Amino acid sequence: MKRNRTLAVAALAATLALTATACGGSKSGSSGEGGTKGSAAGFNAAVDKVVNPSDKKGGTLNLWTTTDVDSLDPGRAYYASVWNFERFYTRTLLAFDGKPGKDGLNLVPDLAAAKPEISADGKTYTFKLKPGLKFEDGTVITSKDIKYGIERVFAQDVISGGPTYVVNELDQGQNYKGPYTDTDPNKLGLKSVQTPDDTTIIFTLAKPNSDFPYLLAMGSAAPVPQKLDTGAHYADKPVSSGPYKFKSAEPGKGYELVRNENWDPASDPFRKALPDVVKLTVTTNADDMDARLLANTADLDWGQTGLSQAAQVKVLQDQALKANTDDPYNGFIRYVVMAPTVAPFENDHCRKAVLYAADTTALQTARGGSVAGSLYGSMLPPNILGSDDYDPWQLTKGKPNIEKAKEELKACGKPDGFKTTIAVRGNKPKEVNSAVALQTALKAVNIDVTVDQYDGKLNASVIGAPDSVKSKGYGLIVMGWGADYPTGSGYLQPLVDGRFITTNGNNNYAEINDPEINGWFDQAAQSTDPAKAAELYKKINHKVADGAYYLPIVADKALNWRNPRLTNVYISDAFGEVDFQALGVSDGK
Amino acid sequence: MLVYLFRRLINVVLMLLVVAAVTFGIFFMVPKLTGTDPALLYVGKIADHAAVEGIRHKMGLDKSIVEQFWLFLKGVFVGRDFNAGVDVTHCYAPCLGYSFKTEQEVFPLLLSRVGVDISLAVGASVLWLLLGTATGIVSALRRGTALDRISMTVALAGVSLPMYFTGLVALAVFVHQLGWFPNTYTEFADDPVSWFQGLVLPWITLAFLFAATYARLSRATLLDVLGEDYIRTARAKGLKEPVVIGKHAMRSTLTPILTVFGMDLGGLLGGAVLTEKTFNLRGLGYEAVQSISSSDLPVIMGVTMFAAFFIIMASLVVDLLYAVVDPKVKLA
Amino acid sequence: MSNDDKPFLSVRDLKVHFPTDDGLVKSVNGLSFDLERGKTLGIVGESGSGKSVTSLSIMGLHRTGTKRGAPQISGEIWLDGEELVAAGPNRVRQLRGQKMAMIFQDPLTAMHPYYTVGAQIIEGYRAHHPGASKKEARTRAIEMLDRVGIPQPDKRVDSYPHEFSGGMRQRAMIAMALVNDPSLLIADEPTTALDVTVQAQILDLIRDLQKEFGSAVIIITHDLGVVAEIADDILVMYGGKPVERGPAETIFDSPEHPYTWGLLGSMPRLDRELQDRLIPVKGTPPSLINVPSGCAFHPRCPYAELTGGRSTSEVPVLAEAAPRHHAACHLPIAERHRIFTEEIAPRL
Amino acid sequence: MTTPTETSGPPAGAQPDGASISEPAKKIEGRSPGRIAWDRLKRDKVALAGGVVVILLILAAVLAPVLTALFGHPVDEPHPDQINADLGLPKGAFGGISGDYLLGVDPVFGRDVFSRVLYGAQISLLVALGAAVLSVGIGVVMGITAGYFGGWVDAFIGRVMDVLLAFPQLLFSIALVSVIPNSVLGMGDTTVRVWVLIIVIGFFGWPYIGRIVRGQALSLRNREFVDAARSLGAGRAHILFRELLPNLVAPILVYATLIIPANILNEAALSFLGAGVRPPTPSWGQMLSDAVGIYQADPTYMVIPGLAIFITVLAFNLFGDGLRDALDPKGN
Repeated sequence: MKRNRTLAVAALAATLALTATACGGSKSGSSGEGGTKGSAAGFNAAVDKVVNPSDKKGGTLNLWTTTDVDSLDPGRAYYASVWNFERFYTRTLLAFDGKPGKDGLNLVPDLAAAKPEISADGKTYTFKLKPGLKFEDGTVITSKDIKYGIERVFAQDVISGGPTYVVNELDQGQNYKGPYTDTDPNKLGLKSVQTPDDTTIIFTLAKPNSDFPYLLAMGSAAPVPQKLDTGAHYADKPVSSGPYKFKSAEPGKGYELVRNENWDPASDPFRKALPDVVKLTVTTNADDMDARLLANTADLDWGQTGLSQAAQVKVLQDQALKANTDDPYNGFIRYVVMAPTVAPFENDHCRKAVLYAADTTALQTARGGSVAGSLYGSMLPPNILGSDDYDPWQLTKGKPNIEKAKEELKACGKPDGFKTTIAVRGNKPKEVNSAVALQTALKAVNIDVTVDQYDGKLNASVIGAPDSVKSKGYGLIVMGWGADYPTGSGYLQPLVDGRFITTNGNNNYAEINDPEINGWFDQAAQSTDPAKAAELYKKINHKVADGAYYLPIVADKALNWRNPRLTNVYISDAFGEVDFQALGVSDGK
Repeated sequence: MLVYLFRRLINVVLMLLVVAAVTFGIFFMVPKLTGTDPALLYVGKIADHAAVEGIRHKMGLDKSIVEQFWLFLKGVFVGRDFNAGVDVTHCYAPCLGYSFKTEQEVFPLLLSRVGVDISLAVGASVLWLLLGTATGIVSALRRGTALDRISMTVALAGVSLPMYFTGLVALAVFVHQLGWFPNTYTEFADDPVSWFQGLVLPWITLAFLFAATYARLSRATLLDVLGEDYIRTARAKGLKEPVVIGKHAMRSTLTPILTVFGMDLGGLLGGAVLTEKTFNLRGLGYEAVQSISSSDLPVIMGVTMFAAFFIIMASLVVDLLYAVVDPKVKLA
Repeated sequence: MSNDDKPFLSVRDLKVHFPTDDGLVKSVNGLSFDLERGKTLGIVGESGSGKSVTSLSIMGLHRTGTKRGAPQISGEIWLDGEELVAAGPNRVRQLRGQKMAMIFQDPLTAMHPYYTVGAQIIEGYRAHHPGASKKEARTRAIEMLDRVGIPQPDKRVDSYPHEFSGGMRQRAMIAMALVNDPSLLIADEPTTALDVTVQAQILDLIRDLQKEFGSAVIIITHDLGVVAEIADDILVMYGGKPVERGPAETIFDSPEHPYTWGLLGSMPRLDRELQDRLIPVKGTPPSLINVPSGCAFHPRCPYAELTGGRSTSEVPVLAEAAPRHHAACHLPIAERHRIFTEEIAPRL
Repeated sequence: MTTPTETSGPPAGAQPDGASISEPAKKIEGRSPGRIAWDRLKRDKVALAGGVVVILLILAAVLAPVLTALFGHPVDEPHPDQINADLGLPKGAFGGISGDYLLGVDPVFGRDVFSRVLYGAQISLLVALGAAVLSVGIGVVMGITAGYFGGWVDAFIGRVMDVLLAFPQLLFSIALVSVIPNSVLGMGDTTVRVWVLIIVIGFFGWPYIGRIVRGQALSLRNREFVDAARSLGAGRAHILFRELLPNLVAPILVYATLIIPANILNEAALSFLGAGVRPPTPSWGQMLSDAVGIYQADPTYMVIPGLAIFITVLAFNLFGDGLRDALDPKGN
C-alpha cells in the first residue's frame, strides 16, 4: 500500500493551523445528541476496541482529505485509504473482517459463499459465489465478472497503477494482454482462471502460495461487469457491488456515495452501512481540514496520515483534545538500509558500527517524536503475525553505544571511521531530517556522511536500480515500507528475498540474497497454517536483523482525530486505519 | 488595423508554438538526462517490465519526441483520439491531452483552476491599481512632505518584503489570532460571500506588494512628467493647476502604468504560485507545482501554455490599448 | 497708478535663488530692465546665465517645471502697472496666456504628445474665454493656425504634434501663444531646435506678428545672430547678472564687454568657414553657487590682468558707456575701445 | 518592463528613462559627473545607511564562521537538550532565545538559528550577486548588440527577449532546479545548487536589462561621438564596448544595484518552494518554508528569517534608490 505522506509541495498545506473556532468547536461535539458517550472515549480508545458501538442508521459521514484518491477504479488504486474506502462500493471474494485490531486481519468470505476449496497440492482454489448478489444496476454478479475484473489488470497499458500480484500469479507464461485485446469472443481468455458456471470460479496457480487469498481480497480481484466497463474511464464512476454507489465523483473536489439499493445486507458478512450518505471532500488546505476536525465539523481524516504539526502540538498539550485522538501503528516501518554493495558496508562490522552509533531518539524526533512512531528493533511491523520485540542492536533503548560502535569499526578495519553517502528522498522532509540526524550521530564515530537528496518521485530508478546505488555510492538509504497484504511475505519478501531483486524498481536495497531466507519464504508459501508461516517469518525477520542490514527508525504511527459523534470507530490492522465502512454518526445528521 | 490584428494574432500563435516547443523539449529531455523514466512513476509499487512498457505505450512515451510533439500540436488544433481500452475517446480541440496522474482531460482541468487565479488577480489588481497609483500621485504632488516620506517608506518596505512572509503574518494575525477571515477558498458560484471573505487576505497581501511597486512607479513617472516641457506649456497657457495635473500630467503618467499593469495582470492570471501556496488556493500555480513534482508532462505543458497565453495576450491587449491612448503609436 | 508712469514691462533688481543640496543657486542675481509695447528685447547669454530663469520668473513659472526646491524671489516685476512678484499665484495665472505668453525652445517637447494641436490651442483660448463655445474656440484656433502660416489649417487643427514638421510645430506653438492676443510675448530660444532656413522664417513670423499686434517681445537666446535683425535692445547676461545693455546696433557695432565680444565671435556667419571661427570664450560658465569673486567673468576674461586686480576683488556695476548703453566692466572705457578696434573687430 | 509574477521582479522605475541620458548633464559646477554623484550620495543619509547595512551584511556573511565561533554554535550542530522531543519545538519561550542562543534554536534539531541565519546570508548574497552579474553581463552584450546593429539582429534578440518574458519563470525555475543532479564536475550538492540558482535567476533576468541597454544604445548610436569614432575607422567591437559602454555605465550600475534585492527575493522564493539549496545547508527561504508548519506554536522561527530577508532587501533597495538619484542627471 502507499501511504501518501506529505509531499514537499504539500508541506505548507500540512501546516497552517487552527482558527479560533477550533477551540470553541471541541465543545460542540459533546453537545451533540447521542455524542456524549463518545466525547470522552480517550486517547487510543479505538486502537483495539470499538468506540461508540451503535447500529443507528442515517446521517452523512463527512470524510476529508488533503490527498486526492489515486483512482476509484479498484483495479488501479494503490493508496491504503482507497483500499479501505473501496469497501463501501466494492466486494471481493474474500475480504478483511470488520473487527478492531488483529481480528481485522482475518479474511472472511464476502462474495464467496465460503472459504475456498484448496486442492491438496495447494495450487487450485475453487470458490462458490453467494446467490443473488447484484451490481448497482441490478444485474447479477457472476463468476465471469470476477474473472473479467482480474483480466483487466493484465491490460497494464490501460488499467495501470494498481497492484499486479494477480498478474504475477496467474499469467504463468501465457502472456495474456488483458480483455481489451483478447481474441476470445467473451473476452475471457485468461486460462488460469476458469468459470464453469456463473457461481463457480477456479484459480489454478503454478505453485502453491498460501498468501493467494489475500490477493483476492484486493481491489484488483473485484468484479467488473464487462458491459459497463469503460476502460481507462472506469475510475470516473466504478460500478458498485457494495452497500453504496457513487452519486458524484469530481476529482480534486469531492466524492459522494449514496445507498445502493441492490446491495443485500443479509449477504454481507460484516458491512454495517449505517450512514445514508458518505461524503469525501478533497481540500489542499490541511490547516483548514484540521480546524474542521478539531471543531468536529468534519468527521475523519480520510488519508489517516495524522494531524499537521500545528494541530498536533495543540492536541498533545490538551488532555481533553487528546482524548479524541488515536495514534495507531499504520503498518509502516521507517528505516535506513545499508547497501553491502557499497564499501565498506560489505563488512558487517561496519554495518554494526552504524547501528551502534545511531542515535535512535534523535531519529525519532526527526520524524516527529513519539506520536509519529515507536522505536523499533527489527523489520516486521507489529500488525503482522510473526512480529515480536526482537532488538539485537538495542535500538529501542534510544541511545547510541559509542564504545561498541568503535569496537566494530576496529573490527571492520576502519578504526578512524570512513566516508559514505546517505540517499534520501528530497521531497520527504521527515526523511531528510532523519538523514541529517543520522549524519550528526555518525560524526561521533568519525563516519563522515554526505546527505544526497534525490528527486523522491524517481526512487524506482535511483535507489531502485542496484547499478545506480553502486555507482553513486549510496551506502545508506532512507526509506519506508508498508505491506500490500498483512503477512510476513507481503511485508518482507520484496525487501529481503533475493529473487525479488530487479534492475529497476527494486525494493531489496540491501540486495540480500540468502538461500536460507528464500527457502523459508517458499516454505511459508506452502504452509496453509498461518501460525506455522508466522514462525517462519519470525525466523526470517530475526536473521535479517542479525545480518545488520537495516536500521529501523520507527514503527510508524499517525495521530488522527476522531469526531466524538462517530460510532463504531476502531482501527483495522489490515489498513492501519479506522475501518471506514463500519462508521456511523450518532446524531443522525 | 485588421491587418495589424491579424499579424499580431499570428505572432501570438508563433510565440506560443516556440514556448510549447521549448517546454516540451526541456521536459522531454529531462528524464533522458537524469536517466529516469516517467512511466515508472505511474506503475504500482512493485514495477514489472511489461507493466512499465504498457504505461509507456499508454502515455505515448514510446514514440519519438517529434511524433509526440506533433500529436500534442494536433490535439491543440484539431483534437486527437485516446485509446481507453474498451473504446476510443476523442479529445476535442483545444486538447491538451490527459494528465498522466489523474487521467483527467487537461484543458477542462485547467479551465476549472483558472477561476481561482481570475478571482485573485481581478480583486487584487483593482486594489493595487487604485491604492498604488493614488498613493504615488499624491506623494509626487506632495513631494518632500511627511505624507510623501511615509508613503514612500511604506512602499519601499512593501517591495522589500517577501509576499509569502507577509501572507503568513497576515494569516497568523487575522485568521488564527483574530479569526476575522476564514482560511478557505469558496468558488464564487457556490457562495459569493464566502468567496469574498476567503479572498480578502490574499487580495490584500498581493495588492500590498504590487501597490508598493505601483506607488513608486507612478510617483517617479509623475515627477518625470511634471518636469516635461509640455506641462510648463500648459501652465504658460494659464490653465488652472487641477487641469494641468489632472488632465495633462495624468494622461502621460497613467499610460506607462497601463503597460506594466497589463503585463502584471497577464502574469498573475497564468498562476500565482507563491500566493496560492501561502493561502492554500488551488489555481494554475498549484497545478503547475503539482505537475512538476509528479513529472506530469501534459499538465506541465498545459499550465505553461495557459500562462504563456495570458502573458502574450496581455501584451497584445496592452499594445492595442496603447494605440488608443497614444496617438504616436500606429498599428501597422 | 497709471500706465503712463511706468514702462509697459519693468523689472527691478530681480533676484531668483534656488536652494539646493549643494548650496544656494543664484540663477538671477540683480537684474533690471524696461520694455515698451511694440519693442523687442533680446536677452543673450550662455546656458546658466540666468536668462531663462528671468523669463520664467516674469511668467510666474519659476516655481514649477524643475525638481529644485521652492525658489526665493525678490525684486519687482511690473507688467502694465501690475506688480507680479508679490501678486497671488492665481492672479499671475490669469495673466499667463492672456496678457503674457511664451514660446519655448523645442516645440516637440513643449506640446503634449497625446492631444491634437487644435485641442491644445482651443484649451488655451477657453481658459481665458470661459464664455466661448467649443465651436468658437475651434474657429479661433483655425484662424490662428492660418495666421501663422500653416496650410490647410482646418485639417491640420486635428493633427497631433508629431505629425507636424519642426517649423510647423513652432508655428503652431506661436499660434497657441498668440491665441489670446497677449501684450507681452516671451520667446525662449524659439529657433534653436530648428534648421537654419526655418529659423529665419520663424523670426520673420514673430516680427510680423509683433507689428500686427503691437506687443512687447522678449527673445531669449544664446546666439546673438538670432536677435541681430529683430531686437531693438539687447541685454547680455553672465552669471545671473546683466553685463551689457544697449540698443541692438550699438551692441553689434561697439560692444563694450569682453564677454559680448566673445559672443559676437561665436556667431555663426555664412561668409565664414567653420575653422575660421573665433574661438570665443574659453572655459565653462561659472558656478551659480560659488560665483567667482569680483567680476564673475574674470576667470575666463583674457583681459582680467589689465584691471589691476580689481576684477577679482570688486564686483563691477553696470555703468553707462555711452548714452543708453551700459556695461559692467572694470576695464577703462578707452582700453575697451582700443582692444575692440585693434584686436576684436578685425577678426569678426 | 513589468514586475514579473509575485516575486517583485526587477525594480520598477529603476531605469532612468532615455531622455535623461540623451540630455547632457547641466554642469553647474566644474565637477565630473562621478564626483557629483558621489557628493550627492554622501549627503543621502538614508542611502548611506542602506549602503552601510549592505556592507555589514556582506561582512557578516563572509565572516559567518568567525561570528558563529564567537557568538553562536556550529551551524549544523543539534542541541536536543533545547528541544521538547515530543513536540519537536524549542523548550524555551520565543523560539528558545537566550544568551547562549541569540536568535533561538530551530525546531526538531535545536540548531542555533543565529548561525543558520548567518550561513543563510552567504547563500542569499552569493546567489543574488552572482545572478546580477550574469543578468547584467548577458543583458549588456545582447542589449548593445541589438541596439547598435538594429535590423534583423535587433528583431531577433527582441523576439528572444519576448519569448523569455512570456515564460512562466518561477515555474520554470522550480522545474529546472528540481531535476539537476546532485553532483556535477565533482562539485558538491550545495555548490551545484548555488550555481544553478545563479544561472536560472540570472538567465531569466537579462531581458529586463537587455531592453534598457538596447534603448540606450539605440539613442546613443547616432550621437556624434559614435559617428566620430566610426569616421575614424573604429571597428564595431571598439565602438560597441569602448565608445558605447562607458556611456551606459550609470544606468547599468543603477540597475545592477536594484536587481540584487529582486534576486534575493527570487532566491528566497525558490527556496521557499523547495527548489533552493538543500538542508542541512541553511537558507532563509527554506527556514521560512520550515516555519510554515509550526508558526503558530513557534512564531519566532518564522519571524527571524522573514526579517533577515526584509532587512537585506530593504538595505539594497535604499542604497540602490540613492544611487539612482545620485546618478540621475536630471536631479539637482
